Amino acid sequence: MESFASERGEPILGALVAAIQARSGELSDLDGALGDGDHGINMAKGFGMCLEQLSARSYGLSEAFSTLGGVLLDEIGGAMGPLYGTFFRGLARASKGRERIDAELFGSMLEQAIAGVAALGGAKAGDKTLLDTLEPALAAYRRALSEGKPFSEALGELAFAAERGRDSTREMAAKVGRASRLGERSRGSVDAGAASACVILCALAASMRTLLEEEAT
Amino acid sequence: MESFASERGEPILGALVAAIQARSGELSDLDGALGDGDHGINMAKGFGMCLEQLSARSYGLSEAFSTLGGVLLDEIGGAMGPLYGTFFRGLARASKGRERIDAELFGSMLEQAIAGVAALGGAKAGDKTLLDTLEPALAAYRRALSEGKPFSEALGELAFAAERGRDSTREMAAKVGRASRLGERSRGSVDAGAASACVILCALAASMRTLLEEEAT
Amino acid sequence: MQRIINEPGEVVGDMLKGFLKAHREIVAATGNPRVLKYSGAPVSGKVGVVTGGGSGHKPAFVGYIGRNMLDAVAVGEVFSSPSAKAFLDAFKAADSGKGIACLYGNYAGDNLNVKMAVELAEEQGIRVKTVVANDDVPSAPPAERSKRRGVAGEVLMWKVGGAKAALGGDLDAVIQAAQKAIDNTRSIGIGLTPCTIPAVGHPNFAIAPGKMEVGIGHHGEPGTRVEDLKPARDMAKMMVETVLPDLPFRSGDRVATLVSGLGATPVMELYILYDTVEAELAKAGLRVRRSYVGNYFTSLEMMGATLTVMKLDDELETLIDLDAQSMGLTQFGR
Amino acid sequence: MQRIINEPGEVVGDMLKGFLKAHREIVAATGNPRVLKYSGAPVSGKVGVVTGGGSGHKPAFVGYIGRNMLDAVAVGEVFSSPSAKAFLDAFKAADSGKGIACLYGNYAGDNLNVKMAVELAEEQGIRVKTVVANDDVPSAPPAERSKRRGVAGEVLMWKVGGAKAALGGDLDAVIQAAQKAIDNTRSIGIGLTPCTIPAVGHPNFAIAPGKMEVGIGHHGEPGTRVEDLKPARDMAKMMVETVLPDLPFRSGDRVATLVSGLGATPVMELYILYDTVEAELAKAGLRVRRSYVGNYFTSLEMMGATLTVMKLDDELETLIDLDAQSMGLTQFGR
Ligand SMILES: Nc1ncnc2c1ncn2[C@@H]1O[C@H](COP(=O)(O)OP(=O)(O)O)[C@@H](O)[C@H]1O
Ligand SMILES: Nc1ncnc2c1ncn2[C@@H]1O[C@H](COP(=O)(O)OP(=O)(O)O)[C@@H](O)[C@H]1O
Ligand SMILES: [Mg+2]
Ligand SMILES: [Mg+2]
Ligand SMILES: [Mg+2]
Ligand SMILES: [Mg+2]
Repeated sequence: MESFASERGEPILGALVAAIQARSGELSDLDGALGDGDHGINMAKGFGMCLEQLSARSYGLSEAFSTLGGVLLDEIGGAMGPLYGTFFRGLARASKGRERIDAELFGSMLEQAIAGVAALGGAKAGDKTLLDTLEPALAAYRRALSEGKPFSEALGELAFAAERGRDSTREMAAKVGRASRLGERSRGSVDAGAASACVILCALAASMRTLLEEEAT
Repeated sequence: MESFASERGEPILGALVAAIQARSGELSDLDGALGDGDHGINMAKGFGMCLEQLSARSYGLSEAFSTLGGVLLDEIGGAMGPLYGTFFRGLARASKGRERIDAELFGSMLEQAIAGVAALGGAKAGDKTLLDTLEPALAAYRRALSEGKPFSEALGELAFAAERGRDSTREMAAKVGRASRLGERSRGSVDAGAASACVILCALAASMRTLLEEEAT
Repeated sequence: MQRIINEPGEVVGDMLKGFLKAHREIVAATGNPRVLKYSGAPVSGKVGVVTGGGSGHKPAFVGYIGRNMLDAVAVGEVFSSPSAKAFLDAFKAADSGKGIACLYGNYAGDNLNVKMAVELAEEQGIRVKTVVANDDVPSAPPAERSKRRGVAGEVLMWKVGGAKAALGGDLDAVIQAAQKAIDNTRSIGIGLTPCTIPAVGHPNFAIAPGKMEVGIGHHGEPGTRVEDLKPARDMAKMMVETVLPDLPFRSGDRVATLVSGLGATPVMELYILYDTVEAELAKAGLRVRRSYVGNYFTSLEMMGATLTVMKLDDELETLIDLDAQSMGLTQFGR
Repeated sequence: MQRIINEPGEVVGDMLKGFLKAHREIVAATGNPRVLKYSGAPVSGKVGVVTGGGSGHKPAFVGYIGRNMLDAVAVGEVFSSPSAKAFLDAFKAADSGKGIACLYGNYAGDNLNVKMAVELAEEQGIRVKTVVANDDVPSAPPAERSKRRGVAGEVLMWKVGGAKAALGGDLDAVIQAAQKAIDNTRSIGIGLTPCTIPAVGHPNFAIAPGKMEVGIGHHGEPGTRVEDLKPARDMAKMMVETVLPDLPFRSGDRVATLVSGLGATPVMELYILYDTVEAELAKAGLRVRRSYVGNYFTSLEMMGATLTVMKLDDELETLIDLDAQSMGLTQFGR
């Protein structure tokens, strides 16, 4: 069964931070269309601070996620501070003490992370939030596994569904968050949180697939 | 000897106000280049208020100038309120009680008006102010009379010299007023007050020439 | 971007340093660089009054720290809620053992961070109660009032809460007064030009020349509709007509009013707006007992204005009238 | 032009109507619609403190009418000196028989109108003495100090003059204190964006993006040089370096500082600027006894800031510290 060593926190966190920083402007622009335009810069700032805190030493995946979650919660604020803080602390908690990450474990990591986000924010699928990316992505991932697909292929399904989930928010009217006050005017633009969730899931999927390949060879 | 009836205040004041209102934007732009950009609007406002005060009745030239001077002094303020207020009150005082305006009388009206401006403002020719229009214009007018030219021709010389006087301020460095703080940067643009003084003298000259022609026929 | 800043990402930290230097007599630092407190806090025997919010709204939020005003404030990035930890540390800085009244605005981020901070505080034995401001009428219909944003009405809520605590009210009394304040307060904003978050570097929305956003939020969130610019007197009428029926205010009511600029609108224009606002309130039979006009809750360099009207009863009027001393609001008692 | 106005030519009158409504407790109308007075004026037995100036500078000038501040103000059009008649009527409104201290700024229009008004007043038996503020360092070299403009330092001059009169100083004492105040005060401004006089309808000058006008006047008069925008800390250093040698200020001096925005610069940025200003003053050995940061003397919606530093002696410090109550400056005594 495919898996990779959980001590490989660095390449995963590095790719994640790079992806968020590269898309920071785009995420702020999306937030600007419906909200206050700060989403990308705050994400980039928080993810960058985490990388700095962990620099000059090596760390496992759980520690990486736990540090990232802590920075988001303690230093960043905004709506995404607690939401993604909870998300990454969920990923961290579910993988804590585990030596290898396999398909099943990653599934329960995602489950715990997403459940935390849903509980904290009180939003559900269709409200035009990051959950519209996270939930269908998790469902697609689960479906792939139940169809017997290998870990790396399921990760591909995860990323693919995340993109579709993100895009699905374009035609939604926002129910929570700042954009909800726009009512019908909130249609026509993708939700910033749904977009950043897609960046995160795609970056995780890509770097994990690289690790799986590396260990396979 | 050419002259016109001093009771003809209306056509002269009307033409004067119309000229200032037509050039208001231009005067503000000139003031904006070196000062604070309000010259044209305040002139237009004051001249317009005067016309309103006098509307619905007929009035002589001295009364017109006296009302205009009073409005400028009491209602308008700025640097041009007292300067032009003094100017028009000078014109009014020197023509008060006179039935006809001839070349000699208009010469002493101008003299009294300009002397008042110079005494109040403490500026002299070359300082880049309205005096750089007024003084050479008066000198040219006087010269024309001493050369035996008729009133209407001397008015032509007055207007011509006023334009050259105004243009002469382009290359001057301002010595008084807001623009004086600009030092060398104040060169290259005509002084707003010199420009409005030119509008005033030219409008007076033109409307007086029309009156002279009318009375001659 | 024509700005007086150092690094665009560091504006909040740099601002707080200057703010502390300028207002030493009334404001003090705490162990958390994103938490400032009243120099006298915690005031022994007094309920601690706390708020928090994103930056870029000066004088809000730190400008209302002071005597008879706020005891501690959690400071977020520009237009971002402070972190849960910052709220928690603000509670600690203000706590004299009498409990904390956390009076904040209804935004997703603030709700989430306050919620987490309150849980952490209670674990540490600090009692916290909250009031969530939702005075912005256009941000949701009356039936969904709990969804509305908090806007400039927060200033009056803090004034009332701060005064109640200063006069010796216990936690429940302070919470009740602040809740009554916001329940009796209605606001509306109009936006004329956008603003630029320094770290973003370009405006986050556009308003076409000759247009205005009606119902805009003070983070530049788009309003509920775009209209042609109209004379100030028509803007004032429209604002009053939106606000009055919502409570509803009734003839004979006493009110306090607050007209705030959004940052770049010349204060001269706020008075032009206020001239008609008061005339319209008088027409409706309202009696203005106190009027604030100025930049009380801004949105960086946005042009525009907000109108806030609060219905007074004897208690609210006494609390609004109490003397107060802070950078954003200093007044002598009546 | 994104403006909250009615007729562009009527902004001053409309603004004054709103201002009077909003500040009834402290400001009153007079027979001249272009003159406002302190509701208690003329204060019997007290020297009347008067100023006047163009509009568009809120809180200046009418915002400093109040208790222990100004007794009457003559109001001009936007960026235009009030008329001689308005100054005269302001003198009358403030006169209790103890004479009038007219404390105004050095502009051609104000000089001319005050001069005429003083002559008219003396004909009517009102004693008027004047102090002309000229605190703006870049507007003329030291040898021609009498040519310099008055800028935000006027606020401190009014504070001092108003306090001296309130404490019972006679006309000569008030004039002496105000003159000492301005003689010990130096200012400099930088402009980042232009402003638009409503009745003109377009900006009266341009500042290219990425540039700033150093030494700009608060009517948008061009500065003495154009420079590239730089970080706030370098702006602050340049401003301090211009101001300190001019008096000169010396190590050990006590000072009051005033950092004012020009209208549209977010107040956050004024604190960022002040952070370095105070650090530089400390480096030069100056002790800041009081610091004002905010929009104290603006220029419609211009972006930019001014720095004012005043050297204090015991008298000036006492007068600056006295409590005061006005729309633009309200403070409790120390
Ligand atoms: N209650 C909520 N539950 C889930 N997601 C939410 C909720 N509120 C807001 N969001 C998400 O947060 C995003 C905005 O994040 P951000 O811009 O960082 O916060 P803020 O609104 O404080 O500026 C939205 O795009 C939305 O996806
Ligand atoms: N002391 C003075 N003597 C003569 N003219 C002056 C003096 N000061 C200013 N001026 C004239 O006034 C003009 C400016 O007028 P205006 O814009 O109305 O006044 P302000 O400078 O108050 O805005 C200048 O262009 C100049 O010609
Ligand atoms: Mg946002
Ligand atoms: Mg001018
Ligand atoms: Mg935000
Ligand atoms: Mg002017």
